[in-house]
Amino acid sequence: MTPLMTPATVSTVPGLNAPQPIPLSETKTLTMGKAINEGLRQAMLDDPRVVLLGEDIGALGGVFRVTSDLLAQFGARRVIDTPLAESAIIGTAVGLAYRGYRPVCEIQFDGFIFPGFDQIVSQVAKFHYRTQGAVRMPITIRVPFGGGIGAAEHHSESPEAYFTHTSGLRVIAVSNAQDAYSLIRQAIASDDPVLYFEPKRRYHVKGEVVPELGLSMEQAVIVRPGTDVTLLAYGALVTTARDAALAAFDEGISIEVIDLRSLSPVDYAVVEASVRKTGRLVVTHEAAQSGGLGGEIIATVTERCFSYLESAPVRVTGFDVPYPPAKLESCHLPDLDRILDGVDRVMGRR
Amino acid sequence: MTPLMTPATVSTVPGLNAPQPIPLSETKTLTMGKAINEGLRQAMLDDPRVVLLGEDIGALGGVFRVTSDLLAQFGARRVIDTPLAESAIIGTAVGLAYRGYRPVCEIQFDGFIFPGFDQIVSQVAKFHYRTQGAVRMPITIRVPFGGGIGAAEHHSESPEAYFTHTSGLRVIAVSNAQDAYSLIRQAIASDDPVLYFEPKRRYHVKGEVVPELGLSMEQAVIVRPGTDVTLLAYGALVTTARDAALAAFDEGISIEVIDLRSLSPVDYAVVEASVRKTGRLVVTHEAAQSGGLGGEIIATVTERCFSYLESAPVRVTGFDVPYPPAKLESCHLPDLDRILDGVDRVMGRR
Amino acid sequence: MIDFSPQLVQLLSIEGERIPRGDFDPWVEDLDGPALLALYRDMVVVRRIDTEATALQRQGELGLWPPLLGQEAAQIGSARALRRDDFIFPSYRENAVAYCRGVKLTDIVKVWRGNAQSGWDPYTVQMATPAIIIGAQTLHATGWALGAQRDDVDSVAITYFGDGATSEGDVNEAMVFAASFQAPVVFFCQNNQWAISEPVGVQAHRNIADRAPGFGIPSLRIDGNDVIAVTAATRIALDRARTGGGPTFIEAVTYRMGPHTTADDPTRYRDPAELAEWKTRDPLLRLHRLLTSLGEITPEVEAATAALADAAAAELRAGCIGMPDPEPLSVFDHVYATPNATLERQRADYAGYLTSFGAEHDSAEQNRKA
Amino acid sequence: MIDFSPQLVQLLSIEGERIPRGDFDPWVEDLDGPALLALYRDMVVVRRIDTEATALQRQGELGLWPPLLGQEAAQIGSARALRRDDFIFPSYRENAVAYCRGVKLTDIVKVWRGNAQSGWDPYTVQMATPAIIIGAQTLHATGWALGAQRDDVDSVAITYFGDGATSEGDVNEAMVFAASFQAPVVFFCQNNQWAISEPVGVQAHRNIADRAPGFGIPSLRIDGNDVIAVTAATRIALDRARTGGGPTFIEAVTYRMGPHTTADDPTRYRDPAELAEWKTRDPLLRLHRLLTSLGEITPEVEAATAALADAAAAELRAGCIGMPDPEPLSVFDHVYATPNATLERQRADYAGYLTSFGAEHDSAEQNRKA
Ligand SMILES: Cc1ncc(C[n+]2csc(CCOP(=O)(O)OP(=O)(O)O)c2C)c(N)n1
Ligand SMILES: Cc1ncc(C[n+]2csc(CCOP(=O)(O)OP(=O)(O)O)c2C)c(N)n1
Ligand SMILES: [Mg+2]
Ligand SMILES: [Mg+2]
Repeated sequence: MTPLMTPATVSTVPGLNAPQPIPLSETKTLTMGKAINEGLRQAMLDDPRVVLLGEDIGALGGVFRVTSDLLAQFGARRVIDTPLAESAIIGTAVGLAYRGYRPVCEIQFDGFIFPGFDQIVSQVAKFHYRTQGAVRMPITIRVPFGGGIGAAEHHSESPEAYFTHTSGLRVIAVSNAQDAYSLIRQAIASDDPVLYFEPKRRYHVKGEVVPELGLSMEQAVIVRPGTDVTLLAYGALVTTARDAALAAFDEGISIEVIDLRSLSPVDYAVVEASVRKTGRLVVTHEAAQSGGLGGEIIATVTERCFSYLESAPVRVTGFDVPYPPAKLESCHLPDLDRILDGVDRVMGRR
Repeated sequence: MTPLMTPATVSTVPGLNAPQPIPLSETKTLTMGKAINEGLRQAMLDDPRVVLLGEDIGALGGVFRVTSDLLAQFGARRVIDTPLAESAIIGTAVGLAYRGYRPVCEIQFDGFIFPGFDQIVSQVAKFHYRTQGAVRMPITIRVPFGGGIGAAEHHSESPEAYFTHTSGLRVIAVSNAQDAYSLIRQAIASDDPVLYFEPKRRYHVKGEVVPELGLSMEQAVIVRPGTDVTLLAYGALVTTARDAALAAFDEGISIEVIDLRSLSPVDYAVVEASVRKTGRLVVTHEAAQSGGLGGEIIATVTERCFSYLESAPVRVTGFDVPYPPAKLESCHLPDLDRILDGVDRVMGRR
Repeated sequence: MIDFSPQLVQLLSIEGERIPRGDFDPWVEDLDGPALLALYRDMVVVRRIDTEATALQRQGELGLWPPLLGQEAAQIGSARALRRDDFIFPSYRENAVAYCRGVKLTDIVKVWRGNAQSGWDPYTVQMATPAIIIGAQTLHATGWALGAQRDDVDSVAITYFGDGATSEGDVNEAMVFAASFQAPVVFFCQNNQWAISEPVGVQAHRNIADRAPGFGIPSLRIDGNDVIAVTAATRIALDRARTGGGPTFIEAVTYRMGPHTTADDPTRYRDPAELAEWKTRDPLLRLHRLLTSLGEITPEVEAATAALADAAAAELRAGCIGMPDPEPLSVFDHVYATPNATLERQRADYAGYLTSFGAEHDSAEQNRKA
Repeated sequence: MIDFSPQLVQLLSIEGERIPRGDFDPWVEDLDGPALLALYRDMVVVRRIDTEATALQRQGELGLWPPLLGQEAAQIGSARALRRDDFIFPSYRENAVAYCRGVKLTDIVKVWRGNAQSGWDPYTVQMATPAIIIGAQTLHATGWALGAQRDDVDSVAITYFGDGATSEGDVNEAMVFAASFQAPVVFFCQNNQWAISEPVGVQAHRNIADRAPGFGIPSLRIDGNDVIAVTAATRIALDRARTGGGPTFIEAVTYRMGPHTTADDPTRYRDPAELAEWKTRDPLLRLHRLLTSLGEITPEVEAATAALADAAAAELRAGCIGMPDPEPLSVFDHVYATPNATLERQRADYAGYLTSFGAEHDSAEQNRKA
């Protein structure tokens, strides 16, 4: 046995020796970003095999500060500031998982996941199948996603459908602080690889957080019950969808808003029950329409609930364009009015 | 001006100085692989800016021999045996396109496209939009795809849906020798980037080839008219679908089989007209069901033809599993019986 | 014979003294007082532009700005060494290079204002627009160089990237391809010591310039804050490429004196002493010293330079603030070069939607945005 | 002190003479006659297995086979240098390594017969199953090594890959990470001169071993057909890794004497004279010569070795042919570690479909397949 070398990332930046934060032990109001931070901390406390990898996640705490203070608390052997290479971040996580670790990779922005795509699709997703269950890949890949923050190119994308089409992966998207906290813990605890999408324009939105594992990450949740239309959303658009439901209520339309939470697999039990009740379906997402998750859900719901449908399900989504420049994103992104327009269409009002 | 260096790939293998083949000038019976070869040859003769890049495409003529003899005819400056790196194959093609070339990249097998995914999705697909039309990307990416050849892992995949979800790309899949010839020429002539999918289990199937540009690559084709059910297929499954239609005919069901040809954009004019007539839709593909092209088409058709639908559209596809080992692929792949089962379902017979 | 050993090449000391060096000097013989003054003027102007753009960002006129403060010599020295027909594939920080190329100041900030995904037509200035996916552009440069090679012209591609970028697969694959085909491309790495919060030691335990030779690409390690060394090295590399010598790698050792971008807070990760130390190596300062000793700096020159810089800043500000917003429906433009039925339908639907809304919608929109 | 200069290290000449070399000899002191004979026996057996597998492929019992003919010394020498707790991340050609690891012969061919996507449980033999995406496994090895480092154990990861693989971004990124974290990993490159139809000159204009030092990774260039040099180099690299010295890169210069796989036809691209030349450098031949001069080769030894090889071949053949086909519904197994509702529904539907078909379907299936 030899003494271990010091990893290259050990930082001597001032301020790193702050007192160790106490993990969340009671209900608190946190921003979504802070809730993920607390969830990561708890997961790391719970299991010494949890390690974090990513660019700038150490001293900086990530460009969104989601990993703030974790380097100080857990050290550079568990909070690993990596060289700038996404394929290697995922690929070394595979090797760590091989050795029994539970790596949590941070992809700095949605658009930067593609250099790591091969390792995700051909390795992370397939190892369990390839080895007939012998090798597990309990890897969590955190991806800040979506637009609405006026960012530059590649900083506002919604690549989730690439992963929901990839067998072997689980995909979730959170919409609020409580889920952010609970589901990051569940994702890390999962023996399957999980893509964990964080809607970046909600990072600063606050919510109550109970320090519990909460509802299973596989379950969809009715965030507002209704009887006329089922409206499916995830990530940042859950808030928009709820606002739309409120507005529609004033116009006499009762919308049931469902936060999908799990994008793969979709919780069709909840979705189908709702559509059987309402007979009308609207799905909304920021990603481009063609090949997006909306089409998949509509096809499946149509197959399973055909006779219950009063009208053709409708999608309110980003257009089939590369994510546009900041000054045009308000056109591209589904907003309250476009969602209501979609609701009007399933209601036969247009 | 300086004399140019000799590219590293100039080969001195014996047999390379064969007489130059004459391009196709009259109708001939060719295998699909040979038809692509002839199409490439004609495109290179037509336009000196057409260059080929890929692994083993030179002396070997590609592992499927699709580029056979082209090195001998056009030399190593136009038929470029590249180092083993897919991201670089696509990325240098971007640079060549920037300079006015029309690169044709060969990806050796479907499963090897992912190391080049970032360059495709973030560069090839977005450059025209990014530069407001100033920079064109007339790049053709040839991808042998699909299963049924008893191959090892990563050699039988159907990744087309990743690209149909990517705005800025065109995606086509050929099913026969004539289209193989015509559409490779159209793809190369297109000012947009085109993913050109070649169903590898049909490489050796022969067909008549007329040396013409033929029907536009954007158009779907009714390969067998029918009145009861619309059956959509592309690539290798077009043959299977036609066989299924034949078999169903004996059972008294009239199936209209459509070869989509263009997967992005889908030719909805043809598809919708058929569904309005038949009222029933089956879509088949080898790719996994969730997030596959079938869902997208069903969602769109449902939206546009809802009142014409007699029953819920049905998908007959690969399962949501990584491509299975060779001995299991006959379970995974849609075959005549599974397609007929799907037809039975839309006909309400099951 | 050029010495391609990994010694740091410095031709201008921190104190502003010209350091003679037999193999490099012939390449900068023409850099007399007036020529150096021209470079100095460029550096002053681009620093002023940089400051103004940062101010515009702080005032909400730009969404983001990636400052080049400290990297003026690396960018001006290399950009001014290029020929008009050479083609540049930059990252996102090469605003001084764009300036040298004659890109309009308004066009430089257009992308950071969020008006478009890029600000200019690459073909009018022979310079690609900013590349955000780290390292991807090095492959584009290599491909372009393969094209130039096939066209039998002696134009050269040059690509800019950072120390962090050297870790990406793409940059390494670009070196593989460039070496394999002896492509006329120059790899210009600005090692500014940081990749956002990560010191260069995270990316490499050896000098970055040491990497390329293993790929078969000679490399030069130069003081990137020394505009004379940068000019010499770039000219050497360009000449090699033009004369069939293939690719060259240049590591310009410099320092990012500002934040990574205006969204960054370097106090979280960087020792202020480091910045203080690097301030003594400021590229403008030492050139100013040399020019002073050469008698090129007079009060008139100072005033004229300042005026030039102020004029550029004013032009930038006016152009930035006066930039019209893009039309909503332009969101659909230029996705494809040829019409696409699915997209045209979406455009028509959205146009109809906007019309149906009319004035009512516009005000609702405005309310939400306010 | 080990000389890490890029000289080709050879400890056993083509003529079978032991070439002394001060820095390497101490690492192979224990390789006396019997030890060398054991290595020879391994090499004979794996060559026999390789031939048998090729025959099985020709007879339609395997879908494909990637022969290792010519690379026996590189694989046996390195594999026998490993400790049980070291972990191997191979490509697809390391059948001799798997043999050394104790993988059952039937399990080695299972994947090539198409019965499963991999043949064994990696944890029982501390060796990952074949990796087909070129170069991807080098990152897995690096990650595993980071884990070993964090576990404070001195186990080492070793990864095998080819000359062609060195062009892939992943392999270069693996070197970046390994160097940055000083990970205990050995990069073992079998430069067999070809990547399918492409000679190594397409991938690199310099020796492959020259690449690693630029990343901060010492490298050794050895005669890969010399089992003694391979053993020495691997032991040196493992020792460096165990004692905190970080990664080492080994280029084993060897030759792929057969086709790329049984699907390949090297006559299309390879000069037969090249193969003839390399036949003189056969790794078995020269070890046989040395052993003969050491008096280790007797008729009994020859007979026993041949018997061993034949027994292995027979075991392989019987195991291969006797392998039961997988159950149809197993296509759904192990996609996830935990149940997945969407997939379970597909499984149930397919099970129902199969049942509904019954015997009728089975025969239809069979007809189509015939
Ligand atoms: C593929 C990719 N990953 C991550 C990022 C996020 N990112 C933007 S700049 C940067 C650091 C780049 O550092 P360096 O290459 O040294 O260039 P510098 O910013 O110092 O000029 C990172 C990580 C990105 N733009 N692209
Ligand atoms: C990412 C990827 N691209 C292409 C291939 C196809 N392919 C399989 S083996 C091979 C050549 C590999 O050459 P080398 O690395 O030298 O290994 P060798 O086969 O000689 O052992 C290629 C191109 C692949 N398997 N993976
Ligand atoms: Mg930097
Ligand atoms: Mg090889």
